[in-house]
Amino acid sequence: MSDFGFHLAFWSLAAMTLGGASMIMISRNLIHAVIWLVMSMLGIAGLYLTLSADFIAVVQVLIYVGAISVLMLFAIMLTPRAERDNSQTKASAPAALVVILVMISTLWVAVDTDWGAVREAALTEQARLIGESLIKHYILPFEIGAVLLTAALVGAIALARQDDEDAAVHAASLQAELEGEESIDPVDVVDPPIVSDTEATS
Amino acid sequence: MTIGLEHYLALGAILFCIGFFIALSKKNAVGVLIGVELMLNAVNLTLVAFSRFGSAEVALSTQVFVVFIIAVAAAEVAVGLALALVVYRNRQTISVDRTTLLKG
Amino acid sequence: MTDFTGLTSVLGAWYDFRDLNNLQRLITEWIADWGPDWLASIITGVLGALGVLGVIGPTLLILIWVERKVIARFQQRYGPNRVGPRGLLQPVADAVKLILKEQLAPRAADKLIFFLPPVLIFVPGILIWGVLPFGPRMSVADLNVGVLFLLAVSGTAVLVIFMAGWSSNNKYALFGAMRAVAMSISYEVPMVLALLTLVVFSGTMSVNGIVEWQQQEDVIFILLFPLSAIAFFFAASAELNRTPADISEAESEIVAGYHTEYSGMRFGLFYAVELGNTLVVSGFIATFFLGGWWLWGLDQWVPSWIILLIKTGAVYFLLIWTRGTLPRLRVDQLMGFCWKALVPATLLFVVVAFVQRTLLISEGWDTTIALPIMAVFNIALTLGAIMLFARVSRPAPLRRPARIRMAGAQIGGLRAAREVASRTEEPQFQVGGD
Amino acid sequence: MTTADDTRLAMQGTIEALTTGDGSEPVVVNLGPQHPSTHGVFRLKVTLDGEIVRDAEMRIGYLHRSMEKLAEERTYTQNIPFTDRIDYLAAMSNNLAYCLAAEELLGVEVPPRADAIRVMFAELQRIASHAMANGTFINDCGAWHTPLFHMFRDRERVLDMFEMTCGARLTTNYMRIGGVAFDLPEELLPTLESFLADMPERIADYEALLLENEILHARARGVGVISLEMAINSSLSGPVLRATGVPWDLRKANPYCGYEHYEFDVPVGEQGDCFDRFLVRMAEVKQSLRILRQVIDHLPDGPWLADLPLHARPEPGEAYQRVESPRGELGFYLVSDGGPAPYRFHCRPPSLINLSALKEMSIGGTLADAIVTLGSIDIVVGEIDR
Repeated sequence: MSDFGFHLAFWSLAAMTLGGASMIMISRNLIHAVIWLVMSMLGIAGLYLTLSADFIAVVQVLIYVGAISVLMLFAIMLTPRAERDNSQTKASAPAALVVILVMISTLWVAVDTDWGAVREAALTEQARLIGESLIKHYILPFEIGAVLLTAALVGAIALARQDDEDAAVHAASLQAELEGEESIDPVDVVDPPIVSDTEATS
Repeated sequence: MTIGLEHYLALGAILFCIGFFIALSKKNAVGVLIGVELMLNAVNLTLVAFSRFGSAEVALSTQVFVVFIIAVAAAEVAVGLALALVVYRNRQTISVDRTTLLKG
Repeated sequence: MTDFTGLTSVLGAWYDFRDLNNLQRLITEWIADWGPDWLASIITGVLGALGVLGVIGPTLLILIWVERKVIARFQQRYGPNRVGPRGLLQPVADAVKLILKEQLAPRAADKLIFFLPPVLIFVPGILIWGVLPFGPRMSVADLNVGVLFLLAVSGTAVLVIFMAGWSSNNKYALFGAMRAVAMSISYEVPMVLALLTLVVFSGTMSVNGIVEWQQQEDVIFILLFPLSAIAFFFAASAELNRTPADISEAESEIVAGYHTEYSGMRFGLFYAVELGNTLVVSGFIATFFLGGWWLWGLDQWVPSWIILLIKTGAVYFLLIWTRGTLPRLRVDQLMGFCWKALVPATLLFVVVAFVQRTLLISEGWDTTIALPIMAVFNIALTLGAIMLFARVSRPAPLRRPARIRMAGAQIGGLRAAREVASRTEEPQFQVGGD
Repeated sequence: MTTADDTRLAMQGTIEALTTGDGSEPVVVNLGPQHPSTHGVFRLKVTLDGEIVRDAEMRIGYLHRSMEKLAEERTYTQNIPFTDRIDYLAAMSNNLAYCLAAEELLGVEVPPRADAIRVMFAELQRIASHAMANGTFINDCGAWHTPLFHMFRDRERVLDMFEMTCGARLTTNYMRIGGVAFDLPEELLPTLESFLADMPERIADYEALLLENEILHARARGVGVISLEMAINSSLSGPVLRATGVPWDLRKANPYCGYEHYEFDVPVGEQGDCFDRFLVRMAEVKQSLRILRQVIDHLPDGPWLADLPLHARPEPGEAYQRVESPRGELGFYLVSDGGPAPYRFHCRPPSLINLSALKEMSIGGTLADAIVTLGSIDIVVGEIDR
């Protein structure tokens, strides 16, 4: 852990991570914020590699950089441009105070306490060991995790889905807007008034 | 001097506080979610540091814990963004300080 | 590598070109005895990278020429033959032309995000090469999470495409970017499942381990899991944005998709990376499903990386062939095909792989007999799955056959049309329908 | 042509919100004059809701050369080269239609050999134009020009035959008032014989390659559908009309140049979608080959041009003649006031009228469908803008 290569790696990755995180605070545009988030995620994946946890590093890149950031970009694209500013709320000054206090206390705890004997040999063959322990030792949390993920999946879809009626109302309102009429009453679209036979066939 | 456990813990603490500040101060719901993601990542970093430097039997359980955190974080972002979308659809805004329907 | 008579003295010597590692090992040993060891590790890293870039550089140029010539042959024409002997210098001419062209940037483009993608898009393309094994010990980085590394890195390419499409402030580019993102996310699932069947069966996630398993069991995975091979081939061609899934840069619809606003060498980089990715993906298809650097013992005589390059060339020709002839699928059909066909089929094969794996391990079946039976069963299952999908998922308009009738004597307007339609005798010309 | 709001839109430079959620305004995309698949300079202003087309507006006029006005200062014979450039993919049919109208005005009797030669070249032109139409249609579906180049191979043979007889491949200018400009060169008939011998095997190749293609079915079947009544009401004509099931073909309904002597069939589709138009065009090429075979078998000899003073002055009156061009009913309306030049020269462009149905066909489909529908209607912008 002491040769020059390791120092170079650790400090550059730390700079990359913290730099990315602080740029999120500063940047005005939300999409820039997501891209800085991706940079700091990659920095953290690099830090995992320096801690020789390569399975976690690859999973981090796969899930955070591959999926979650793209999910956020989709969400940003689904909301209009007006909402895309990344500005501070009014309560950012007191929040900064609270955060400074929390940071001082955690840093003091991190640096000051004596963590006991430090193990030299790193864990090898993570993928196999984690896989086996997930199935053998932690089988119950594994199943609960599976249930949680399915619930989240179904929940997210149920929330975001626009059922046919809304879609029909949306399409009709768009068509009306294009033809220049004023807004339409969504009820007409959902269950159109019963047109008596004589009227329809005339 | 060697890079020890304290370096990673300090780094994790700083990252956690930056994420915490972002979560508190951003107007846009997606910004808050980014802050929460950063906080979860900071926790993961400290756990992996413990798994590398801690005692032998704790090494494996912390890494499994990190895998679970990543899974839960992914689920949480998915549901969070779905909520943001629904809030936007009904209120035409997802800025955190204007969605105050519960206020008395 | 098993020894064989007569040439033992050659084995391991630096000029034994069958395993290019020897040269690298010789240099590092030479450095280690006089210099610090970190210098040796840096040198090996640089040598590995130079080896990989040495392979990519020239093959990329040749590939551009090969692709244009082969597609030209499909289209009854000669392809480039003006620049250099038989057109070989055409890629060089293209590169020089692109370098000299002016690099435009749209006025309202987001400058920072606009300039990054042409550089960043190379990162996943080159990183994937690190995991591809050219020989038993010849791979830049033999990670034991090789397969996962491949998926993670190819997942990040999506972000770069989105940055390119979004930042160039052009409607076509934004359409292209949104389509590319939506498609690559949904096609990552069948890709993961297809590779899962291989990982389950060979027990390791390292790419070299999979090839060694195939060598040890004397079987190539395309025979054992044909549907995974087809699913991986189609998912990879979707990730690469190649026809029949090139909706993110569909010329006829959205001009040039996400790289509409890029001109000059920036467009050249996008084009080069697309071909580089195709090469490395066909390399991985050859490694996973055709046995990589191993060919039933031939790799003792012929250098292993030549066998791999031949197999990669074969798969690459297949990719050119589909690109040259197949029309493009629409966005929603592409998504429908992924979620309604590829994902269920690959899930089915993951279950089949688990069952067969446990049979092999816990029941202790002898692999020499068990594997051929399983191979036949899997091939039959694949054909069944394809037939079932072809039958079940036809959208409504495709159920009725397209019929052309000859009007004969009834020439006229509406009445004649009803008369012709009411005729029941066999139509002249019937296509499609079930 | 661009109105104020277009310039505002173009100058705006920012992207309207591309969103599919509600409360979002739609995206207006200009498939502008410079677009790889609008078959020439033609602008389709598409209003999109996500990928769904909500409104399609066509802007034409980019290729307007005011031919109809220019033709009023030139004598009848000098106007013939104009007709080549109206529909540059089917020059022979244009020449034929104009010459028929002029002959009706001048009351000229066309010798039988000229009629047979005119039928021959009209049918050859139909084969070349349908090869181009089907090729570009599949190219719009996404196949990388491969079918297009295969079909260009046949088109080349037809254009070589044109070059043999009248020196030009595209702007043939071959027909004159009262017949044709030159007689058939002696090497034309053998080449035509070998062409007729090879074509059936070529068409069998296309059918084997393209008709069973699952992706082409997925992209073209059920796309850009137009109903029987709507097609007749918007007075469509040609393969677009026949694909909906209406058996209307001018060569049968109102025979000219002796078409009543040749027996051939009129292919008719059923659903009126893009794939039916493609099939109708493929079937029509086969019928054209049948007609060509009959033309060669009993090609009358004798004069190929009625003798007529160069600047004949028709007595005042009007004439309208129509021809079944590869795109539909191509008509020429000439009014003469006794002078050497026509008082009014008007051409009924089938492409423009077929194009008017594009909005009806593409609303509700996706952007990709709109492009494929535009390709299947087979427009020529020269004919639309004149």
